[in-house]
Amino acid sequence: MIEIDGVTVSFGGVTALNGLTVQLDAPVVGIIGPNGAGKTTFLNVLSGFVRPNSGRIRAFGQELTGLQPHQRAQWGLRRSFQKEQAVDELTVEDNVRVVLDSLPLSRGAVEDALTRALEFTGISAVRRRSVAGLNAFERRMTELARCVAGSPKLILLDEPGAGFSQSEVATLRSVINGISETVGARTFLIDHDVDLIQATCQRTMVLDFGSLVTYGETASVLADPRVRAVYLGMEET
Amino acid sequence: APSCGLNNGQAATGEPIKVGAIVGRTGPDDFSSASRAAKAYFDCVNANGGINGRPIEYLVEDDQWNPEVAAQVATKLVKDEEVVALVGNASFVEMGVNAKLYEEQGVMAMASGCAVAECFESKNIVSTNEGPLPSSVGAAQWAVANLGSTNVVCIGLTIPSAGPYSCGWTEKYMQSKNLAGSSVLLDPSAADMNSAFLEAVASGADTVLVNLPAGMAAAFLKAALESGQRDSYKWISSTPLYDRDVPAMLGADWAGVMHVNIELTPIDGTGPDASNWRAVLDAHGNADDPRDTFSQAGYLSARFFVDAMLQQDPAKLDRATVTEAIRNIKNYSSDLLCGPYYVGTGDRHMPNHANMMVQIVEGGYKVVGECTDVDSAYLDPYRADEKALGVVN
Amino acid sequence: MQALEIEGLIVRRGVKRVVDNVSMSLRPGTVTALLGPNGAGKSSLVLALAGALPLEAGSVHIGGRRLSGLGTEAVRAAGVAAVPEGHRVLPGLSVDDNLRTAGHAHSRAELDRALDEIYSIFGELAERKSQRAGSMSGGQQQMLALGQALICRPKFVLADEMSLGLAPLIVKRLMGVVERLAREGTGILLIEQFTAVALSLADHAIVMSRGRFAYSGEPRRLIAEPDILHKAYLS
Amino acid sequence: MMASNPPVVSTPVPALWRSRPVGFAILVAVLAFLPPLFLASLWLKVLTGVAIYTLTAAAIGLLYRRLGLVSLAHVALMGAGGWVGLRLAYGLGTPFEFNMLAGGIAAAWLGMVFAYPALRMRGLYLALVTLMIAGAFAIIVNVIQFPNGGGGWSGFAVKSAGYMPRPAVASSDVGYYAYCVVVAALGMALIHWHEIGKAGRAWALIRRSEAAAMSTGVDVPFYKIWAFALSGFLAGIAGVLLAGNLQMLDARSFPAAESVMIFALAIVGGAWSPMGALIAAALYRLVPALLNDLGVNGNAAYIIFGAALIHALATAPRGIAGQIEDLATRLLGKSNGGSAR
Amino acid sequence: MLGAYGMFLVSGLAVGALYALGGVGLVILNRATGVLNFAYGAIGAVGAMTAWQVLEWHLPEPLAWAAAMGVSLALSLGFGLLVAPQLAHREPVIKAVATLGFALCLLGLMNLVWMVTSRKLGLFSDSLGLSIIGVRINGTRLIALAGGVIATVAMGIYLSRTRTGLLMRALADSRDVAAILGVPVRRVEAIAWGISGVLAGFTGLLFGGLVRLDPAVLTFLVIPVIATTIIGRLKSIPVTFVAGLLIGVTESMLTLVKPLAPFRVAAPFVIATLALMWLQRGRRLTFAGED
Ligand SMILES: Nc1ncnc2c1ncn2[C@@H]1O[C@H](COP(=O)(O)OP(=O)(O)OP(=O)(O)O)[C@@H](O)[C@H]1O
Ligand SMILES: Nc1ncnc2c1ncn2[C@@H]1O[C@H](COP(=O)(O)OP(=O)(O)OP(=O)(O)O)[C@@H](O)[C@H]1O
Ligand SMILES: [Mg+2]
Ligand SMILES: [Mg+2]
Repeated sequence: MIEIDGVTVSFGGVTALNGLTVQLDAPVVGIIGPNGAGKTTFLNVLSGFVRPNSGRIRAFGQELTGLQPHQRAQWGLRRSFQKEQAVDELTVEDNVRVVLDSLPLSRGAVEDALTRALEFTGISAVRRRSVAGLNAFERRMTELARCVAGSPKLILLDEPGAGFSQSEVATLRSVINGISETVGARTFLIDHDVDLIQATCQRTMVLDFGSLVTYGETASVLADPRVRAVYLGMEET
Repeated sequence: APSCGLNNGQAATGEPIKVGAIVGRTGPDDFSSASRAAKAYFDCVNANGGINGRPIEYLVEDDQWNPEVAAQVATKLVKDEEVVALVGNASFVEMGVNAKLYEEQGVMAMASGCAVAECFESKNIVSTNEGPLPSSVGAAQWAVANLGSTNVVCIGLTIPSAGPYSCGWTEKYMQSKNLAGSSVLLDPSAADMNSAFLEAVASGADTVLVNLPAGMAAAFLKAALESGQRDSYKWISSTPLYDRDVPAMLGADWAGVMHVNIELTPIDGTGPDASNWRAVLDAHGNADDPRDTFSQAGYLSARFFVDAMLQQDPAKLDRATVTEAIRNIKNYSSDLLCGPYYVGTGDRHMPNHANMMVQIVEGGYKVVGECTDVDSAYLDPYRADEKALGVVN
Repeated sequence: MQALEIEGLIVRRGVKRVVDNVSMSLRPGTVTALLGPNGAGKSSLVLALAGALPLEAGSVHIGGRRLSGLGTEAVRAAGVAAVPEGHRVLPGLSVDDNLRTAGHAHSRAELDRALDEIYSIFGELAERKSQRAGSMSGGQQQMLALGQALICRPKFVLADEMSLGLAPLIVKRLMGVVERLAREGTGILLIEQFTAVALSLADHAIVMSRGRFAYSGEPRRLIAEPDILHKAYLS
Repeated sequence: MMASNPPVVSTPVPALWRSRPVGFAILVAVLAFLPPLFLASLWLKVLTGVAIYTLTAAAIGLLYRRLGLVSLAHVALMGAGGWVGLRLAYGLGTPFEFNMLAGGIAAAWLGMVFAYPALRMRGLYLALVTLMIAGAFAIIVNVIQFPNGGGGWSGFAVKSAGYMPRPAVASSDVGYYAYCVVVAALGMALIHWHEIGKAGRAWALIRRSEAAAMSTGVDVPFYKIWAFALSGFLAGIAGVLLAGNLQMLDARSFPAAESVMIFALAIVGGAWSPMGALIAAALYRLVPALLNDLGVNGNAAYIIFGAALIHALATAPRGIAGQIEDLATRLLGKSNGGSAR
Repeated sequence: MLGAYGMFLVSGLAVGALYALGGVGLVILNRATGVLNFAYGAIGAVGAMTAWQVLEWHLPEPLAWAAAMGVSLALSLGFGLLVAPQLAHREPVIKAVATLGFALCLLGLMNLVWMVTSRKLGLFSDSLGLSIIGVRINGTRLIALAGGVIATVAMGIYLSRTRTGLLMRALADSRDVAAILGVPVRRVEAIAWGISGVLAGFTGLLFGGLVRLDPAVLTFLVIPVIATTIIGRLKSIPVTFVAGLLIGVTESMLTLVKPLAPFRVAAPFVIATLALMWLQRGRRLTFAGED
């Protein structure tokens, strides 16, 4: 249960989030909305990069608002970025190991947390390769492995499917679907690929101009005429 | 024709004697004119019987104004080349870095261009020039006596062993005469000469003692001129402004106004050494070798060295005997120097501490002050050594 | 109006030949869909055509004019506008300056007209003319990148992952724009991951894999026989 | 973006690092004890300088390679370390090793002062701030000078220079050379130890993107400050070694331009490999000495040097060391290193 | 004592004018090409030495001014067109450091061509001048001040109003993107290097006349000048100009604070550092690449 309470963010003139209040309670929550609706900003607020001008965030009873980004990560918050952020100079496993470095784990625990994350994301084969040599999808998966390693509580994914072919998106989909039972974390998923949202998210929230348009069962949300109008661009039939 | 060493016209053919020199050629200024003059003299000597038949092999190194390089080239000359002595050193950094090496290795450096304190306070270094201290005190001394100066401000560099060393003792001199003295110190890279001049003005002095490298001095004087206050002050300077190009560089504005202290006698002197120095350079040097004070000093160091060596048994010339011979130099004289030249066994050396004054005139200099010994407490220990040695002034 | 002719193009990146001897012709007023898996070499091809990557071999012509080896400036001047992948805008400049830079070849009056056109296509940009491009959302940057291509009224547009990060609504709008441009005689190379969308527009389809063209022909056939595509993607 | 990203490196951990510690130790032993057997004293002195600056270059490389941070103040840091070392040597007569550590720690503190702006800026800005610090240091030290056995807090007096004692075990030039080589090697081992561990990974992430680093739980300020402290520490050590080499320091050896130069050479040598640091130091001290010894006019040497610098920066993105490694891998016919580790 | 303050203030402005002029030239180049030119001082120095040579040959002074700017223009263009493009894809710091190599080349060259001795560069404007509260300011300084103001205003307008100015900013922002957008990279860069070359020659000439005609000094004077550009965050020309004057005044005023007087040359560095830290306060870094 993640409670967002009156979160407002404005950059100079632009109001990116406008008093957003919502309780998100589903294994995988989809976040959709027009470009510039405030989706990424919302994730930035959650992970602590953007300090909201006002409002509070509680997750599973833990007050997040005051915490530094790295403290939130250590608490169990993970995210991937719209521009993928895997590190070329490091091997795949070292890219993932960084997360575990900051957690109080024994050597053994680290090793098998690592192995589990890599297997879950299906990149164990390349674990000792340096990321520089990987293709875009493997890099994205490395970033995902970073997100699921070390029993996180909440995972934020910003357009993970963007720029990948259907077959690759299919793989991605099955991974995301696996998160809640295998990893045991909640997931917030931003994507413009409505099929992906439909196939992974039990519930979905829609943002527009930084405000909540609606939040509910994905199917019903996508059927909502307002959503069809402002986002999907399908006029009533 | 120049006269050198045995002066017998026969080329020396024996086993060469290795002599070294370290000069600051590459850097803010070119100090190589001393070694150029020494080289010319040694070539002349080698063409005239050498050191009783043995030619001098003269190895000159450039310390590039860099202490590390100075240490390297010194090691090369002293340890690898095993020179018997160094003659004609002229540098801003070399002496301070290498004094210890020379002492440890028992090798003497007969320097010609010393600009820092270390050079005059080391056991194994003796210089022909006198450095900034006697030169600035001498200038002040002359101004007090002849211009009626009562308050001198000394413009020097922040580098302690140069600026504070010389300006500091100038202040002491003024105080010793119950007159006022002060200093304005500039960083070598300072761009703002106006403030420096204003600072001098603020000191309330009646006389400005310019104790800077020529280029910087020119900039300072330009600022003074710009302020339109040139005529409110009496102007004196230490040796750096005594150079063939300076009068032209400063221009008519300073002719008849600026008085410069010179550490050796004038470059257009007519005495035997003065003429021989020029003759040697004409015959054995390059046309573009500068004919300046450092050049005179280099020639003198070389000549004194050769004179001392000629007293020795050529077969037995090694570092020990050469060092011994140099230490024994006493009461050598030259019309290029105001006083006698000596070395001795003391752990500090400044044989040359009397100097003259010239005035800048249109396109040249004119002598306004004859040889005068510098009156400074700094010299007391040196004078004590002289007494002990029996040097006759 | 002449076509953009590409012959025997070879591009090397690092040790790999990423575009390996491909030839094609992009005809004015047509849409060509370029499909293919990750790392197939699509983006490299675009960059090479734009003159941003050196050619190891091959040539690019428009009619008789040779473009290959002349560099980005000449290519752009010849009316070929590329939209590289990953919304490459000028992050430090305002939206307006971004577009003006792209349209620098126009006369003043014409530039202002062209600007209005772009702003009418992308209202989102019109609202934030003076915002730093780098601070805009991913999608907004992508719109800007497209605007930068369209503002110089190109004869040919090479759009790499045009719909990347764009909301469906915008994608639909863009498809409309693409069709219109094609009608008006612009030749368009469309690189898309949403193959369905791309093929629905395309007059011609190419499937690229490992730097080579695995298929080049009717889009309908690709829709009819999807395993052509799958083979390419699996290879 | 692309301009400011590092050149893609083929090997995450450079070749020499990967070779077993034993091999490294043997190499060091050879470097430390072989040259004196056949080299003239001049070249021994030069090589001592090379060993010392290798440490400095390695310290610079660490910041650049791992954090993409540029310090144009490392020669000044050496000066600061050297100052403290000299002060203690004269003031307390403490043993050389103690003074060396103290100098290192002092410079480490200074390094942390740089780290403060580094928390907020990157790239050229940060580089220039460090340059400003270097510039200020050059002028300040010109006024207060390095301790030479004088009294007062500055320990300087206008008098003929005193001489800093060298470590008891290495008072001779030969011994001191070996001493410097060993200390430099230890310093580089320290860097390596950091790089293969937690710190190395954290730094790599920070370099890629601080946001990514934070969201992965990396305490960015802490690791940045740590890196600067470590780099400063090593520079400080190098500074004291330099003081020991001349047995004194001269204020004129520390102009700001020297700091820029040594950074440039660290890049030319190749910040991506320890061999690069060695090459950088050789370019900085050995090459000029060779030219000087060949009687090349110092100014001509400037020209050659400047041109070579530009050329190397333009043509070798991973520095000379990088080119050598590529050549090696090509000769050994390995597939471009990336996969192997 | 107020009189003295006034005097030092004016004299500070006089030096500040030089810092400001130099800083403006550096920022213009950086704005237009993304290169911070460490060789700026050296290029100017060559110009100044050339002017001196021309005057040595007793040729008319206008020729000397032309020669200074011409030579500097050529050097700047040469580097900008032949060398800089090869460094285009390295990060800004590397580009900057590479220019140091160029500075060394020029310095060595100057010392070879013009044997190191003390020289003085006399300009017609030295004799002109006016007197402000007891401090006489000569014409050369006034020219520097005026030059700085003009360059600031003119370039400010040029960069923000004209099309070429826009392309320059685009180029400096991201060379690759600008290229893809069809910006005539070579031509625009040539203009930028050209302008900064002429400015360098002009500045070098004035520095040579006012500070001292010494290649090494002029070459490394670029480092305190960089201080002014930092305060302008390498972007703002007006701020840089004001910063230059401010630094000059502070440096000169420090003369009155006895204990600090010897350190006053360090003023540019200290001021710049503090200013920058203050400017950057509260900033957070996120993705790589942004400063
Ligand atoms: N640093 C900033 N300065 C000014 N405006 C900003 C800044 N960051 C974001 N914005 C604005 O805030 C709004 C929300 O941006 P955000 O990135 O959250 O959109 P988004 O929903 O992620 O869009 P997209 O789907 O295109 O990624 C946008 O209009 C954007 O222009
Ligand atoms: N900057 C680069 N340097 C070296 N090789 C590169 C670079 N960028 C891409 N490559 C390689 O070139 C090949 C083709 O890449 P390219 O981006 O053109 O493929 P693509 O079809 O566009 O893939 P995607 O669908 O992910 O965009 C890939 O194997 C990739 O590894
Ligand atoms: Mg977004
Ligand atoms: Mg692509």
